[in-house]
Amino acid sequence: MTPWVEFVVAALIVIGTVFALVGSIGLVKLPDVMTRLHSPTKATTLGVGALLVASIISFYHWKGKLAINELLITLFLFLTAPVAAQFLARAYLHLHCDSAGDLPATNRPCQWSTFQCACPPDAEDGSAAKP
Amino acid sequence: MTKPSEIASPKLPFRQRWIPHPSLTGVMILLWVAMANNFSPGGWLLGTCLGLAIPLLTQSIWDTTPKIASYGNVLIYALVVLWDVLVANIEVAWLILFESPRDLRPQWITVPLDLRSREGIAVLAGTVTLTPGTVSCDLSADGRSMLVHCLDARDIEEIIRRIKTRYEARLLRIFR
Amino acid sequence: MELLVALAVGLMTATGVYLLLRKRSFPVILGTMMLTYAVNLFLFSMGRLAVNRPPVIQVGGNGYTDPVPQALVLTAIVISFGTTAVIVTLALRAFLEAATDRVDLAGTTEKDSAES
Amino acid sequence: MRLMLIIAIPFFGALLPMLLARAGRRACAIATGLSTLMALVLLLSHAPVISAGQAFAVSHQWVPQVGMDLALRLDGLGLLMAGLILGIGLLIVIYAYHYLGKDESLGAFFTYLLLFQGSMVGIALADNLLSLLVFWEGTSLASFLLIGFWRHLTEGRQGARMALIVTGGGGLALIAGMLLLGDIAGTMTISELTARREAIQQSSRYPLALLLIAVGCFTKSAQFPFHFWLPQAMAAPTPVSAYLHSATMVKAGVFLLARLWPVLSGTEWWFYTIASMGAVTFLLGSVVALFKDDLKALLAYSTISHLGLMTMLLGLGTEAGLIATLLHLLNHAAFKGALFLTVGIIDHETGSRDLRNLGGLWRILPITGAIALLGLAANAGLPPLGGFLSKEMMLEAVSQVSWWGQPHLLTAIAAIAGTFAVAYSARFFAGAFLGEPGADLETAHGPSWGLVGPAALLVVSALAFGVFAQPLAEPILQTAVRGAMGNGDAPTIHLKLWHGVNLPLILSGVAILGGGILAGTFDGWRSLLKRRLAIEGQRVFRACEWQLVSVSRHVTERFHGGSLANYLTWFLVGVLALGGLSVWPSGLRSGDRQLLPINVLALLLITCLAAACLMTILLHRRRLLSVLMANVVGLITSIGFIYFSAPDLALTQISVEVVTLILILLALYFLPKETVAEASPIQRWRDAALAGLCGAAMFALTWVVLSSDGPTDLANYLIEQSKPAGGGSNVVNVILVDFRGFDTFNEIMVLAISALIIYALLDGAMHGAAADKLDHWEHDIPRSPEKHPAMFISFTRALLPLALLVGVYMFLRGHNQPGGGFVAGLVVTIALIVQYMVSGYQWAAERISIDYHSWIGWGILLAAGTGVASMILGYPFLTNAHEHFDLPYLGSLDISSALVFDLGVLMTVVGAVMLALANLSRLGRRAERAAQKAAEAAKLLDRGE
Amino acid sequence: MIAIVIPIGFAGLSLALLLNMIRLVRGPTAVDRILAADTMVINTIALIILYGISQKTTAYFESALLFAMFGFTSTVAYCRFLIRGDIIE
Repeated sequence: MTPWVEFVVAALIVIGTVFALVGSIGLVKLPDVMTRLHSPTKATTLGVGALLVASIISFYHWKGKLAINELLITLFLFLTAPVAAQFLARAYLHLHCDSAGDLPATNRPCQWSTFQCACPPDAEDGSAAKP
Repeated sequence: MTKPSEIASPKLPFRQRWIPHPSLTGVMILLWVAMANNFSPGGWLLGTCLGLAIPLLTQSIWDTTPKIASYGNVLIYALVVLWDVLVANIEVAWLILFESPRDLRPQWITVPLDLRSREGIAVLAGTVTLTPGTVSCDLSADGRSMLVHCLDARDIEEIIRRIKTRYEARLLRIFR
Repeated sequence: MELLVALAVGLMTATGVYLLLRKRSFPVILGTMMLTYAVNLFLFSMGRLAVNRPPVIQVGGNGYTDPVPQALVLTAIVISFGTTAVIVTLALRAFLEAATDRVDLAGTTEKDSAES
Repeated sequence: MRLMLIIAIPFFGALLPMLLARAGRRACAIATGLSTLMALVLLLSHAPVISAGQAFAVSHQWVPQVGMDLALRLDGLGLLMAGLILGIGLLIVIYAYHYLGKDESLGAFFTYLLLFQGSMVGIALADNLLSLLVFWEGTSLASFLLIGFWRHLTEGRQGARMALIVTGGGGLALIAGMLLLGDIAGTMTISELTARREAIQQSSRYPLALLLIAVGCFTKSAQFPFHFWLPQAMAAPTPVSAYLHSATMVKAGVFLLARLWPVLSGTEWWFYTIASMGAVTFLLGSVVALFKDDLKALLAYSTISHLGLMTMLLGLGTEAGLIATLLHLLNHAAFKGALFLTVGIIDHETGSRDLRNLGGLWRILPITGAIALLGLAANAGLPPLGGFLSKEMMLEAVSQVSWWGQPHLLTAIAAIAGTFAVAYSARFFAGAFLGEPGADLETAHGPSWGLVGPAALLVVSALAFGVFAQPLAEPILQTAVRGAMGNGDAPTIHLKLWHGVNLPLILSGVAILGGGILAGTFDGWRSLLKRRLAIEGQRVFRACEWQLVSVSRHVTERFHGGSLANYLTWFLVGVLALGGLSVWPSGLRSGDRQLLPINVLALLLITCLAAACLMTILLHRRRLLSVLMANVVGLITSIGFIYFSAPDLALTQISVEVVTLILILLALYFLPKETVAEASPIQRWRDAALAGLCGAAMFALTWVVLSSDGPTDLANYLIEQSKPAGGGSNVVNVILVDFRGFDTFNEIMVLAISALIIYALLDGAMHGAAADKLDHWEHDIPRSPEKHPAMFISFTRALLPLALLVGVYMFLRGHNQPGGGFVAGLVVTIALIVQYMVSGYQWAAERISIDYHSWIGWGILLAAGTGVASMILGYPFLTNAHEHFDLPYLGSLDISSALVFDLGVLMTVVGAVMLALANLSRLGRRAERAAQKAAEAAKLLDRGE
Repeated sequence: MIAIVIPIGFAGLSLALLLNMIRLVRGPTAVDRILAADTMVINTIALIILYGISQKTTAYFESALLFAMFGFTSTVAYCRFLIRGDIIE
């Protein structure tokens, strides 16, 4: 492949690796759970993204056909990362935080939903809160 | 996979009866062709079949269909977010690598929401999580304000303003 | 590389066995899981190790690894899943019926309230 | 071939009564009677030729490796025995039909009876030592069933057990003896043994073989010291006693001795073993019989003594002895059978068979009385009955041999025994029929012909054997003897009642006289002797039995203490020891295979693996975390699979892992979240050491394998054949769905079955103690009130179609690329499960309604259907049919039946996994509902306050 | 150039995995550990993609896809267990 493409691919690989690494470093380095939560949710998504782009480009040059199917993975990650992050956050809030003490007010006549059920208590089915 | 009763009743016009979510159908077709990496007519054909079948099978889970106002805005929004994600990553990377943890000022903040549609809020939350130093952690029980955690909150107002103008405003235009 | 794989099998076996020897149902279940990993890897390694020689026939493919152990292990994984599921359910039912999850009737059950 | 039928008829006939049990007693009886009759007719149809000295033989290979053929040979002896068995059998069937109560399961009884009959005839006809053994054991089992037929009677069960143990134990000895004999002779065919008589008797192992065989025969024929089981067996219904314990089964021992007489007899060993035991039994039996008040017990001991008599005669080893034996065999069958039947009648009509309550029955049961009189006369050996004949011959034969160097000792014993025989016969008759009837006997009424008939027939024949000895008994005996001698030149026999005055006549006269006196003065001195004659055999047996039981219980408690850990420890130590031994001398040696280079990635990964394993152990008390660690181990394993080019394995592994995780978490919700520490440090270290050893062993094993080259021909073959034969380029998948499709089929069966087990288990938990617990469940962890946060729902909803798309993708490509029905199934399952988790069961269940059971069913049907289809098309089960199309514009298209099979797999997987998970979550919902009800109740209470 | 970069990539990613492992071991809270595991899965995905590039094959793409799906699923399961105890209710 042409040196330019090769350079791009190499660069992307490095970037991807670096971001993935950074995410993990943050995971170890940062002081408490919530801050640690930041690093992977961002860095890793981009890390994987960069690597995917790299592989797409390289395969386009090796096999001569565009294999965008890899983008699906990124799509998945972008869809799921926030959900996972918020689940983790809620778990943390639920286990280690107290709605009154260490959280800001909601500025609403109700609490954060981790501490107060949005759905009326008699709603037998677990179907979602209708804000 | 759906109960017969769940399928929309036959008096609906043909389009809504058989293609309940055109946008979803389109996405499905594209995704299939992309995933199977097969741009031959056969691939498109199979994709179309799936694109028609899967929404029909799963339509029962879309009890509230998101109303997309303009697809143009969706595109713009996507690009904005992508850009911000890039930036966010670099920022966070910087923070992680070169800031000593002691200098970080992690902070909880409450963002009041004007968005109402569930999808809108969901997308906003996702965006917040993916973008600079913020993770959306919780909603108030009535879903009118969002709990956000900032990795390094130097200027809270700035962050809130960004969230509201840069993302929420656009989303308001997308989901009505 | 072979050495490392053998090491992995050994490690997982040891873990599995240790957990199997615990006195409560749950660790035992975990032990069986671990043992399953170990055994599967062991069976798989019967086909010897090869890097990037997946047994998927393609033009210009650079040789293939032995597919037989793979097929066998595939079945093994599935069946061990089935059995694990049954064990888990058994343990659950047993606990609900008997109010203890000991798998050791020899010792006294007073220890149930012992310090953890 | 007709010989085979003789045995086959009873065995197959045995099915009829069972099947006809609904059709009523009569039908059962008729079926049984007919099959017996058929066998009998078939047997007698051979009689003419055999009486001419011929023999029929037929042989089929059974287990040629050990020289075991199903060889039958019908000669005179066999004819006599089989004739007795079937003839008396016929009578017994009629008798039993009238004897057994209306409410008893005649079907079962007759089935057992026919089974016994078949085995017995088998013994009579068998010409192969081993097949004879098979039939021998058959009789033991059948008699066990028959003796224990009245399950409600304790002594019935005990008697059955004792009989089985004694005869079965003897059977073991017999097996050993027979094998020895066969080994000595170099053939298992009985009819060939005679020719090798000298060789056998010279062999050094001859005594051992003889003793073992003798033990077998003694146990079967209730010879001292194994006689005690027979009286116990009298708990059986009288027809059984009459059939098995007088006429046929107990004769099997005698018969076998007679069968082997030409081979084994004539040596010191033979004489002193057989004759001595016979004599002792002869005397003991008749003496003890005198002191029995229970008529059946009395008859039992009399039977023992008569069997002793026959054994003794055989033991003499002289032709005279043999002839006498066979004649007595015939007679005894006749009169003893008749006597048992009469006792049965008495019991049946009066409800008692104890001499102390009975009496004066002559007036009530004259016919029965007459029968009894004749029978007892024969038993006592009075002329003109057959018994007299055989007794005369016995005394004749005995008087010619000297025992332990004493010329007259044996004769004396015989005479004394004979005297006692007369005595107890007299006592029987006098006690039962003469004198004044007991008060409660007035009610007794005359028996039906069905009871009297058989008895009468038997006793008449007993009479006839005496009176018409010349025309009737002589030919039978002649034929039998010729058969028993095993060669044509048998002596010609002349039976006549009057031999003129000779020693035997005098002796019998003395016996009759003495017997009369004994019986007359019996009551005077019974008391002082009675105590002495307690039968020790039983007590010894009981003691042994008890000892055995207690010992085995002790052993069981020692090793089967209910501690899984202990079992595993034993097991693992054993395995390690065996493995160690197997490689002991040489030790494991690593091969010289070209190894792969180690890279930093692998090193770091193995470090992670080690850490994860360690953490799993260290955290194993905090269960959630240990599960997490185990998952990490699985993750790393699947990375390994990917690296070593097994993408299919990786796919399966990770999907299975997630499902397992969900399953475990669902269960963990109810299980304790922490494990208490109970193992002492010593225990822990011991376990750790054991675990380490096991790990080391596996490490060594794996290393040895991996470092040496293995066979590759099979792999190459499959890889070559994959495309042409299997029509797929993913060899693993082709193996799964085509080459080894049947395995996969069974695999999904296993999955389905385990799902159903889980369903059953959890459904059972919906009531009883478990349900109780669920209804009063208090949560042991803090729970956030918000069940299903809104935003997650809208996010994960988007995932479902996407996941389904991926599932379809995985499924379609499976045959040519990594993927396949199983993985696709799990993908779909996970997609659904995520909906269940995030949006809540109700929400999802309303919208996604799958009938999991029917999915499982259809899946398996589909999978099986493809297999059957290929069978219909004439290929072996689950052969893959595939076709390649080139469609215009649309590109190429591969269609193969494997896809349908895979679809079946997919459906089964989805159905099974979802069924399991849904039912697990059902428990949680129940607990939740109960909790909410409780909360509402509490709220109402507060309002009330 | 790629030939040079790929080993670096492998080293970096496996190092990342090791770091995750450290967090997994250190904890202290369950949330930390779950987060670490989740990150591990994502790094694994990256690793697989890199492996694909290095071996010039797309055979492992599906594995990566499933990792993405199932990693998320298990994270959700764990969190639900922590939040509600009952993961399907």
